[in-house]
Amino acid sequence: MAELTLREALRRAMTEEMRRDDRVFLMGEEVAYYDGAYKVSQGMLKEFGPERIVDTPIAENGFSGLGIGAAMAGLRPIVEIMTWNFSLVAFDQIVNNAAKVFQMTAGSYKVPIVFRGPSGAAENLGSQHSMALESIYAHFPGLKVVSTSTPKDAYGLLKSAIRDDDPVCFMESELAYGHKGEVPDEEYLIPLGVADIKRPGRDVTLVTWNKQVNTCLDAAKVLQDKHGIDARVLDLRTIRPLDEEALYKAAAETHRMVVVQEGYPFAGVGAEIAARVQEACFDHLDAPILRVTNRDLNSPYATNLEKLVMPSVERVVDAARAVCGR
Amino acid sequence: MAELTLREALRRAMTEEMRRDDRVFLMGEEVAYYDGAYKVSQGMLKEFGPERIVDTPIAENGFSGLGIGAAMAGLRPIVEIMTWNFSLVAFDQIVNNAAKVFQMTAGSYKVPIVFRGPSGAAENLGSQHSMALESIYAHFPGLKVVSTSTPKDAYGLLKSAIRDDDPVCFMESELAYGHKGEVPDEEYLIPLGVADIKRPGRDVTLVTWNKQVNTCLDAAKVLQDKHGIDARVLDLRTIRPLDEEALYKAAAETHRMVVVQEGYPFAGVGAEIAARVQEACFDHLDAPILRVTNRDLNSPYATNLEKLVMPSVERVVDAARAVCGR
Amino acid sequence: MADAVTDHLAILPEGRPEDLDRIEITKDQLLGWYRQMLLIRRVEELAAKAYTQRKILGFCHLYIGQEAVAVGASAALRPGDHVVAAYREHGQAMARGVSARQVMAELFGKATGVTKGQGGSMHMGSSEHHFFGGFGIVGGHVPLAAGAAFAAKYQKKDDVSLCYFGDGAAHQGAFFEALALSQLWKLPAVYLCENNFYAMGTALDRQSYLLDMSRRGDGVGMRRWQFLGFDVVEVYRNMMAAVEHARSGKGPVILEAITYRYRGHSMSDPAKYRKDGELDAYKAKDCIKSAGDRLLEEHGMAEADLEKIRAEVEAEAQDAYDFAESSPIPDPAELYDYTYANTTDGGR
Amino acid sequence: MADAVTDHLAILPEGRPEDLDRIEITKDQLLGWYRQMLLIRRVEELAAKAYTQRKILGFCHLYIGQEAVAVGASAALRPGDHVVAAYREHGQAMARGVSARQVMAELFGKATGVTKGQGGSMHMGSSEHHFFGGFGIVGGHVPLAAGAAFAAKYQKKDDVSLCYFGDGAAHQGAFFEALALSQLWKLPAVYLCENNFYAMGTALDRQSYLLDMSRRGDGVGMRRWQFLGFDVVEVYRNMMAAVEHARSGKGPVILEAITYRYRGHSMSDPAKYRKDGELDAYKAKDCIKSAGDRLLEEHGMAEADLEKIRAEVEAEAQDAYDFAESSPIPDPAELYDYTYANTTDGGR
Ligand SMILES: Cc1ncc(C[n+]2csc(CCOP(=O)(O)OP(=O)(O)O)c2C)c(N)n1
Ligand SMILES: Cc1ncc(C[n+]2csc(CCOP(=O)(O)OP(=O)(O)O)c2C)c(N)n1
Ligand SMILES: [Mg+2]
Ligand SMILES: [Mg+2]
Repeated sequence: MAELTLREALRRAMTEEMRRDDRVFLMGEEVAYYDGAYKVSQGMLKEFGPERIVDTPIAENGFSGLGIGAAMAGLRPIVEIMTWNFSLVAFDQIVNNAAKVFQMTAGSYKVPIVFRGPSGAAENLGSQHSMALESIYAHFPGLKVVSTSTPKDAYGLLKSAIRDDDPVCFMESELAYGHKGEVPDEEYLIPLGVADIKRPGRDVTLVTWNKQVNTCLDAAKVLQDKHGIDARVLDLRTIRPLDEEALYKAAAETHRMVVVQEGYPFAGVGAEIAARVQEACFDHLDAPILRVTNRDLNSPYATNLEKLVMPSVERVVDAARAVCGR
Repeated sequence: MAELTLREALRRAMTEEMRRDDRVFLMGEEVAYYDGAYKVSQGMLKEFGPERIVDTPIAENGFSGLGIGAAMAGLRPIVEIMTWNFSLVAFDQIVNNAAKVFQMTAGSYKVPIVFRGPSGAAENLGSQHSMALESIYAHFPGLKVVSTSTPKDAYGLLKSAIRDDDPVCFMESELAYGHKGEVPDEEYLIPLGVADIKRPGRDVTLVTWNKQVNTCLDAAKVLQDKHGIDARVLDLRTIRPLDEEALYKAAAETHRMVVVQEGYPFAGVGAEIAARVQEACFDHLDAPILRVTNRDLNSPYATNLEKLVMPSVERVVDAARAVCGR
Repeated sequence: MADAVTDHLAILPEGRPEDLDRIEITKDQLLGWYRQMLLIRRVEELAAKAYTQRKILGFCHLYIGQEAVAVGASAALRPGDHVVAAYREHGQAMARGVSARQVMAELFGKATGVTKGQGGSMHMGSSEHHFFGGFGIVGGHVPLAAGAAFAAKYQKKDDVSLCYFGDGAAHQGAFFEALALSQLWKLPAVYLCENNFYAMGTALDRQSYLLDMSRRGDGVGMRRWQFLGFDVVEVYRNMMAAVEHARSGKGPVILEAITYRYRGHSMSDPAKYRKDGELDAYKAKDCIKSAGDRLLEEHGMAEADLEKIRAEVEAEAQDAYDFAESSPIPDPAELYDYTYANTTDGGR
Repeated sequence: MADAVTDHLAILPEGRPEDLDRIEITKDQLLGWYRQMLLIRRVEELAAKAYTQRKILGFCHLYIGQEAVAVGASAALRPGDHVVAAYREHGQAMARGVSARQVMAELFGKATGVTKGQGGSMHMGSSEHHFFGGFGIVGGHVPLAAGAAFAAKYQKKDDVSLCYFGDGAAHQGAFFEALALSQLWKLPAVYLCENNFYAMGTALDRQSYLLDMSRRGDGVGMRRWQFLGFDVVEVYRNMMAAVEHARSGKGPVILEAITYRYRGHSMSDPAKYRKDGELDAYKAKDCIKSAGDRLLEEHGMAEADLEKIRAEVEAEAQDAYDFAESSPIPDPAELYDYTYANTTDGGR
């Protein structure tokens, strides 16, 4: 078992899939000659050449749409969005074309495409560059949304995303690209839509994904050590389809739940989880489901202010203690 | 008290504000010479001339951004988006500029702009033209979101929106433009962020807005007549800021709540309401909060299928009966 | 009347290649196009009737008047080429081989429609016909055509893609970005602007400073020209030249076909914005009539021959109407079938 | 070395008006510009130092090498004109009057910064200076400049707006739509492309078929030309001509200034993509050096005079650094103050 960084795990997934299937190609800003803005695609130009590792101008709407058209014509594009913040200029293509072509053509055309890049804040980048956008993409039926930053999960999920015949928004983490984790040497796939328990626990479930998994693991330790609370950390990994079974099981078993989500709270994924779980598990819940999210603010640049905006171990601990009543 | 259609009420609001303040102007596709795609601006070109009633090319991203720039330079634009479906090509301008300029400049620049147009399905228009998009705009701090189709409310709220110094996404209803309602003759404003009880009731609260208010009123009648259930209909009118007080009061008084929302369910406004109310009113609730929304699907064209996708009186009645246990 | 005719008709196409007449046309070709244009028109006339009977609902954007463009353009393509259209696409779909029955049944929202009642008037995509659709967001479909062209180049096939778009669409960022990418990568695509001088109720000169939309190509250095789109033969020849250019690897082309729609923007538009006499002036250049005249004058056909074709076409259109009417509505059990493919490609 | 110099320098500007030399420059003007360019450079050099000390965080895009553009361009404006910039805007903000202290304190994330620690490096908007900002979405700021120009026209003022953007931004739909609207409505705007031949690590010829970004204007019929942006006087003269055009109601202009950035795209970019010798070749044309030479040679100044200015500027930059360092961080109590204005305009 090798230790890989997140960026290496993603690269391995893409590389293997490109070797396996010559319809797969990677396109985006700086993916080729620059080896990727965050070096995720480092060396891939060398292996696959400029026809399959394609640098683009700064035209996200254009090349996202181009990718969708290429997918309809039989290819399987991976479109790197330098960060998901920039995807908003391509919103119409992703939401009105990628998500709807299969339906509008009654299944005559499929759109096997992966849009991928980092989501979430990367510190001191200001409000236009610090958004976590899982919630708005997951809103749209027709899209699948993955959000993960564990090397092992990212590898297996990205391979599944590339093989999936539906459009997948695949969200990584800029701050976690250099984080290391064990990744099995043999090839494996992780199906989309299956959550993973990153830490077992009986008193409360912390539902989370992507880099907030670490916040929750840290919080769980504090909860255990200082407050005697045994917190389960449930990593959703895939936001859409949502693993309802894992959520409901957690609610039934721990009776208390806190959703820890980066990004804006209003009509966010956290709200969806709270709404579903309170509906399905009303009688199992001993306390309301709380959310720890970004404060409902545009992210400021200054470190002290930004820290106040983001989810933190303290806030998670406080919320978990509140639902546990201790 | 005059009976006005929704379109007349909106027109009266815009006209009065344009007379009052020469910084206000209306811009959009077909607003001038064509008198508005849905005739909301009929006659306004005649009164105000082409400098203040401005037809645009089909460049929503461009003219939305132009409006934001004009607002920063001291004007108070009303930008008509022919339908909110088309706003997705302008998403970046609305979400990254309108919503953030005040914050990015630490209050140095304000963006007093109203984006307005119909939201929601208008029957048999297919998946690209049938979206209700309150949820994705309300997601973003910095934006205010109004959604209404009652002539009286629309008039008072649009006037407030135009006078507001923050960007407002104002959502109307294509199907309701011709609906009539009483509108007081004297000028009045309705503040943003205040919900309205459209029907009092003690057994369950139906939380809703825009044209689903009618679905709920119809459902309330059925509930009363056939099932002896006294349903309150709470019309949010403004989605952001959300009238928490009215919601929590309703939950405390009726102990049961159903959110009736057009548009996609996943991380929708309905989820936000459920999440907040279960948190704030956990001990008041006798049943889970249910949501009646569009089915989690892209809207099909055929009438029979589309009807199955949309919220309906029957579905609201069923949900209300379920939470009331009868 | 003369001065009521708009300036539009006075436009002299700019940049049209000079040697187009070398491209020969046979009688059979012309006859086929005549028949196809007529069929498209009759089908849409029946659709208009069905719309007023409320058998067709929603938006319905008729192509009547512009048929020469789709028929002439499609004739220059091969089956493996890809075609992408906007929402005024009934004729473009039919010119690509989608049957009158499939189109009409779709308009009726029936299970037998080309997109099984899912898509409706604006979304008639069919992979069998290499016809992507039918897209409703103005300009949003243009990058898809660049994508199809990219795929052809990637796969080292010599397929081209054709993208229809309107004068109004030539203001959308998506359109511009697609042009820039296509020119940079020399993609085999033909961007065909159908300039019918209106975007809904907005006349061209109130939406654009330039009146020749092919000149958008100058901003990215793309080969461009303009031609008159009233004569199906002229359309065919211009498209042949453009397709040849693209297919041979010389890069994309942007064309403007000057055309005109006889009906309103959609069924609900009374089209009061036209100038006096404008409609009649364009009808005098009607593509079906002129093709018919040419068949009579240049190809030795008799009026009776044409009459026979007209009768056949009338019957085919009526058959489509009857088929649509008698077809079943979609099965509600299929409601959830078209949101996700939900398949993973195990192959290779 | 000669053949290592890139083709870029060989570009002959296209379309530059011929009578620009009529625009006179005084010694005081040039001296002021020299001082301003130098101050911008020194402030950014200190910012680079502070960045390596982790006193400045996040992205930091330095303008070093391009100072002549902002200084020359701003000199052609009046205080009431509006300026809109992208994220490489420290110099553009300073050329508009934002102080070195305000810029540096903002970079340090301090309460005394131009945007009080809210905006940071990429967002330095200040209504007092008619400087909209500082925007981080490539191309997304361009329509705002059209809006400012629209407002000027609407209010019947003769203000113009100036929009800076990069060669990379000239591929965004927002940019294109803004051009089309501006040209249609003859808005008093100047779109100034700073073509520094790279968008991050992508060289111009790998992102664009056309190498002269002012030619984007041809796609919408806009007046356009290209000029060399190394000499502040040349920038000023070209901008004066463009501003005059816009201000007099003749419509917008799109200009391309050929320029070059000495540093990487941002502090984290080692800029390995340059060709050998390229950087040195451009440094040989350095705007500060050439302005200094001109002051010595054409305006009778002595090296000692310049030395004095350099010392003053050094001190001013250091003062900004010290000011930034000693300023307080933002008050957490202000956290919720900048999301909504939450005021309604009661006036009129
Ligand atoms: C982004 C977007 N904005 C607005 C509309 C509404 N709309 C539909 S068609 C149309 C006019 C398009 O004109 P043109 O491109 O010239 O095509 P034509 O209708 O003439 O065929 C408009 C404004 C839309 N569908 N999408
Ligand atoms: C829409 C969008 N896509 C990508 C980025 C990332 N990005 C920031 S700057 C930049 C390069 C811009 O190049 P150019 O416009 O030439 O300006 P320069 O940096 O040379 O001043 C890129 C790709 C972004 N900020 N916004
Ligand atoms: Mg048109
Ligand atoms: Mg550049």
